[in-house]
Amino acid sequence: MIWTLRTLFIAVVCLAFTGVLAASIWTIADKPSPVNLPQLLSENLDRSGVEHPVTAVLLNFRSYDTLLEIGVLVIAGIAGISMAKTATLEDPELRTSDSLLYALQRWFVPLMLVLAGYLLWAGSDRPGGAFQAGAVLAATGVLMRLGGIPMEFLRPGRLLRLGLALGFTVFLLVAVASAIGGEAFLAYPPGITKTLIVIIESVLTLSIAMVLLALFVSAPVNDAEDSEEGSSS
Amino acid sequence: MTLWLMAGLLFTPLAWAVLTLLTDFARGRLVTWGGILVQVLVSLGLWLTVARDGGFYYGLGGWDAPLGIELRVDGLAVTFVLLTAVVASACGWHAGIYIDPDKPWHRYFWPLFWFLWSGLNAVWLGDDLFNLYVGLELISLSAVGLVALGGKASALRASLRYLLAALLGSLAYLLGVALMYGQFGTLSIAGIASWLTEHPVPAGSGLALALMIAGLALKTALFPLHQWLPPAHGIAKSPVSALLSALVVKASFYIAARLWLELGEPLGNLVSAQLVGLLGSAAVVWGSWLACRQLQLKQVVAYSSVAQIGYLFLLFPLTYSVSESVSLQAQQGITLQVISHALAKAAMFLAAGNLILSVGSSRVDALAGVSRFLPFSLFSFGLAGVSLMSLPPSGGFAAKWLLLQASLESGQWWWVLVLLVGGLLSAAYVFRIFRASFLESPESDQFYHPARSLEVIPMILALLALGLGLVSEQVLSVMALPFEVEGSP
Amino acid sequence: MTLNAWLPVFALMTSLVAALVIFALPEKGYRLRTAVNLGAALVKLGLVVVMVWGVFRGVDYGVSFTMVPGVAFALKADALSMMFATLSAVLWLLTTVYAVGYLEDSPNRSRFFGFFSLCVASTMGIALAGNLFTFFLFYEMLTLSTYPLVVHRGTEKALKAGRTYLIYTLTGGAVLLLAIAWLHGVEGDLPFREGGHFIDADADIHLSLILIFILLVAGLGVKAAVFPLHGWLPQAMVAPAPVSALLHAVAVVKAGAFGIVRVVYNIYGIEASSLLGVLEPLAWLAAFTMLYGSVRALSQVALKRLLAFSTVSQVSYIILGVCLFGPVGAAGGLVHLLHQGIMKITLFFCAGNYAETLGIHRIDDMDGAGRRMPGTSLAFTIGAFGMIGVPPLAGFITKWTLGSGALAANMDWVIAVLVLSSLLNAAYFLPIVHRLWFREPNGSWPRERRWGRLETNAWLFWPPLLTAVMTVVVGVLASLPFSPLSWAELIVLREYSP
Amino acid sequence: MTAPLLYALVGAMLCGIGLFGLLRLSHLLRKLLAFNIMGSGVFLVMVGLPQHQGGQDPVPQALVLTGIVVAIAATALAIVLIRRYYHLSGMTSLEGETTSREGGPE
Repeated sequence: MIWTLRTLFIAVVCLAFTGVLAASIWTIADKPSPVNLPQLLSENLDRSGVEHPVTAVLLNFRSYDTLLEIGVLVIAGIAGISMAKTATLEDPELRTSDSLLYALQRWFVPLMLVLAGYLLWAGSDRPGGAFQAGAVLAATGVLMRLGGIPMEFLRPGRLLRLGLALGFTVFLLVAVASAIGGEAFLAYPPGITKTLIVIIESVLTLSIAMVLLALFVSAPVNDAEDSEEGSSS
Repeated sequence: MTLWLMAGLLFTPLAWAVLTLLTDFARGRLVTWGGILVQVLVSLGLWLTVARDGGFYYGLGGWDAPLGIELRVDGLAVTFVLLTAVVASACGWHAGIYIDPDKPWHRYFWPLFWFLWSGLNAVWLGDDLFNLYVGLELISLSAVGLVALGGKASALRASLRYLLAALLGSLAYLLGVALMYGQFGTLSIAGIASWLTEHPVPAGSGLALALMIAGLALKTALFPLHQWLPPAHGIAKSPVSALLSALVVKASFYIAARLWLELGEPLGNLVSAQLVGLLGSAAVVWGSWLACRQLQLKQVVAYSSVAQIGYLFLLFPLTYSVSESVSLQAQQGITLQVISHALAKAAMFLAAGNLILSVGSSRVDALAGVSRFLPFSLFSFGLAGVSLMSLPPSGGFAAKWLLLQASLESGQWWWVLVLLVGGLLSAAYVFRIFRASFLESPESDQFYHPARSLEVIPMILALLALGLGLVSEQVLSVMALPFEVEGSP
Repeated sequence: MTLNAWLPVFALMTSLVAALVIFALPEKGYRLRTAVNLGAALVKLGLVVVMVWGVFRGVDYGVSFTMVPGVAFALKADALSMMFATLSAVLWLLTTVYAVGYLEDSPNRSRFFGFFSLCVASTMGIALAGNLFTFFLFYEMLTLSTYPLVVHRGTEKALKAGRTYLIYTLTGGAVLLLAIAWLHGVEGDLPFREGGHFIDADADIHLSLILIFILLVAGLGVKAAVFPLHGWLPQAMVAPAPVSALLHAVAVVKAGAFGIVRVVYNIYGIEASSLLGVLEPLAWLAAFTMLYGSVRALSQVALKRLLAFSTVSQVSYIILGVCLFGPVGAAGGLVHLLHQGIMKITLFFCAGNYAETLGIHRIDDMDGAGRRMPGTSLAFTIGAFGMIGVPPLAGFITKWTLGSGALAANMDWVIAVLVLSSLLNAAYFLPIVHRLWFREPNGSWPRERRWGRLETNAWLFWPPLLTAVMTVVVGVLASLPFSPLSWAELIVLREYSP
Repeated sequence: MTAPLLYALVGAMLCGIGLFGLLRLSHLLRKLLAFNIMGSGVFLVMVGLPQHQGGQDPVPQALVLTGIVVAIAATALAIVLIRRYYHLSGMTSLEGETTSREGGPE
């Protein structure tokens, strides 16, 4: 009874919330916004060094957002591998002898790698970019892991941590280097903007894939040994 | 010069996060201590710059708002940057000694610590709604990671609860951002505020502000959305608890306050302002009451945070449709409350950690008789308590005084009762700890003196909190500096 | 800033620094700790003497800076503050001597003396505060630093008393803060000033002023133990004797009484208070407390509780004096601030000596103790006679001046209260004196004392005798310059003709 | 009504559904899914609302991309935590906790 009442109450609250939100959206949608950002953006697109406006926003106009966003991803990766305390990440249960999976792998892994490369390259003039490519790359890794292909670099060692940090580090270095060159922070030196953005995109792809993959394999399998201060003991 | 200071502030924490990620705990500690030095110097430098020349807007990447992300470097922001430098250095210093370097997973403490710091700096300086969201997430996720680091089931439960609350809060905030952008076409707070001063308030814009503030209130653990806080803050390692209570909850409050001060007058209304104040008052009473009933030392301190956070939300009613002078007093009072609570609560958590280390138990009644050993940490705990009880000459007292003045002058006398009753209730839980420590019991012979440096750190913080009241005029004067508006949209 | 500006700060710092040094000293550092204690007390006494001389000549000692926007932290030495400062400086020295002897070989001495010094620093701050805000600052600091002293023994009973003490004083502090904040809202930052600030107050703020006055008195009345806010005082008797001596004679109760004096004289001004009609009710309350405390004292069996109720009664003399409109009565009230301190500290020292040397806590165990401890008992007798008001002792001077003041202020009923109160004082003190000297001992202590040795530890023996002598001296020499009475008259003169 | 506005309104509905799930469901994975649904709703509002009148607007598109990455990071972290929590305690929800109930003795 109480359960139902509670559910009902929450349902009513959520419905009311949806209604108010929709009404608000309806009202807001009526009026044009006072600042015309798209126009401003297209006027400045030339200076950004990328043809595609979304990529320009991500990696130039609002590159600080993207830098922090990669930071968030790295944090998740760190927190993930901090949970995995085993020396080896070989999980016998995951090693399959399914012949179909093997066959699939043989076809899919190269295909997916190519796809990832294409997505990365396409990012400069069409929708696509580092994140999409990284996601596909990570999916490739997942497939390989499910198929039991050993991936030494996923041990929580220095190599993995280096991989996690790589994209972020390069991004950061570019930011600092631009300042040493006398520009403002995160301002790319004119002329090599395009090159820099491509480099950043490539290493970001690697790192994103690495983080996602690391999070997938960080299966916590052993017991915690640390005692807590605040818990009842 | 400014360029380098800004870079130091925004990017060195990120760089140090990467560096410490590549080392183990012991080496990470050395790297961190070096980084702390840099951060303190840079923060101080920026503070001095602003104290000398006044605040300014700083467009990142050479792009000004609304196209790029602009940072707002004003007196309040640099004050909090400096506060963060002080508190985070203390916690980092303490953690380096306190945390067991032999556990392999503790190597991840440092990168998370540095990411947390960079997120905090991003939030203090942020003036872009979406950038603030990313900063908040940076803070939340690293904080959750720190709480969960090497924890058992109860720590994981606490961190999951924390994570879900934080995520829901962020989403509510982000939804508000979406509506704001849909309405105003810009993400710059200053841009929206300046547009609103010249135009009539468009219909339907109140919800965006309400959503953002509600989401941020959840992240700040405003009553009745506070349940996630005590388990997370109570169970984390003491330096982490100190960081969380002192700084992390303040970040979301800071954004809420900024939004309210810039947009509250046009977009808010009296009822909601009073309602938020009422919830804050309820938090003061309820949090203190629960703090009195906790059996675990760190839970007492954690619930005390719930109560102390309640005071902060008195900002909302005390700045809505009141005279300039009252609003200023309220803002100054809340700023002092944020600073003094950050210092005092960090001191208290660190001292509590030392006490737990000393008596080997986390229960309050395990403290029976420890006063006989004259533990330095107990003294620090007490001095921090003076600030929490808002007794003179602490910063908490100066804050309370200003808030009292603001309440009386604006005729909202009901907040006066909250302020006075809250002070007494906090005395109740602080003195409960002391009562336990003064009890002379025969079996209290076990006492371990922690390393001196562990004990000195909370003492410094507590003394800062205590002395803040004496120099509050000077501290507040930096905030009142003229703000250069050139370059603002 | 000149040296003069810094003198009050130095006076404050002596005990503050002493406190910090003592906290840092190891528990075993007995000699060093005693040296620091006594040294600081002597230095402070010296500074106070210098300032007394200076204030007498009209030198202005003071320092002030803005602490919170709109309010200043101000230290200032005027005639009134010097009176309180002298009292605490002199009695701190004696109490320190006494406490060193009293706590010999007991645990937690480092903690005790540290907080003891903090307590004195707070008292000094209260004395030297230049406005209500600063006063409040030290007033609360006093609360905090006395708590560890009250619960010093760490027994359940002590902790319970400590809790009661805190509930009373912190609530009082909150009320006081409200009053001060409200007053600040009405009139802004008000420094203490002879003649007060509200002589020309607008009629439309009269109601606020009256309400604020009530709140102020309620907040201060807790520490001054005015009925019905006195409940903490008898309970706090579980503290060690030096603490009781200090709490009751000097620090806590006097801080409350001193605060009320400050409010009436230096914030509102005596004329404005009289105009607002707040003095008469306060006088009635004080008179009632005088009688109530004495009546309760009659039925006590424990010596220290009796003294506590006696304090409740005696402190209200000060408040009553303040409420008598006119210079003579005012002088009577002010002088009691000192007289009561000296007399009551004597009595508490003696009570401590009985407890420490002979194990006497109850009044019926005191039979014949005068033969075993004649020196202590002599001091006790002088103190008791002083309280009753036997000429020419200190208490007599108070009561006489108060009586004359009441007549001058046309409040004849006060005479009746004074007489009644004195009779009650006699009714509970004389039986004790009788027991001391004229009853056969029935206690279990050794009857005969060895000749050639003091009846108790020298550190315990001399302080009460010295204060007893002072009780006589301030009474006999009341008309000399720099006697408490002359000093009180100087204060009153400055108040009534600002 | 244009397509972007429809997206925004659907986003509002998704927000409501997600919120309901977050508040009502107790299984942690479901809670997480609910969070993702709500997140999608928010992203739809974010993309739909500004493009209703102004036409193509790359800024919200970029913001949503960033938002998605952040949401994925959070989801991944949550899953790791949930897995480990399940591994250690055998529980899939936060309820039924007896140790850290508010106010009660611990």
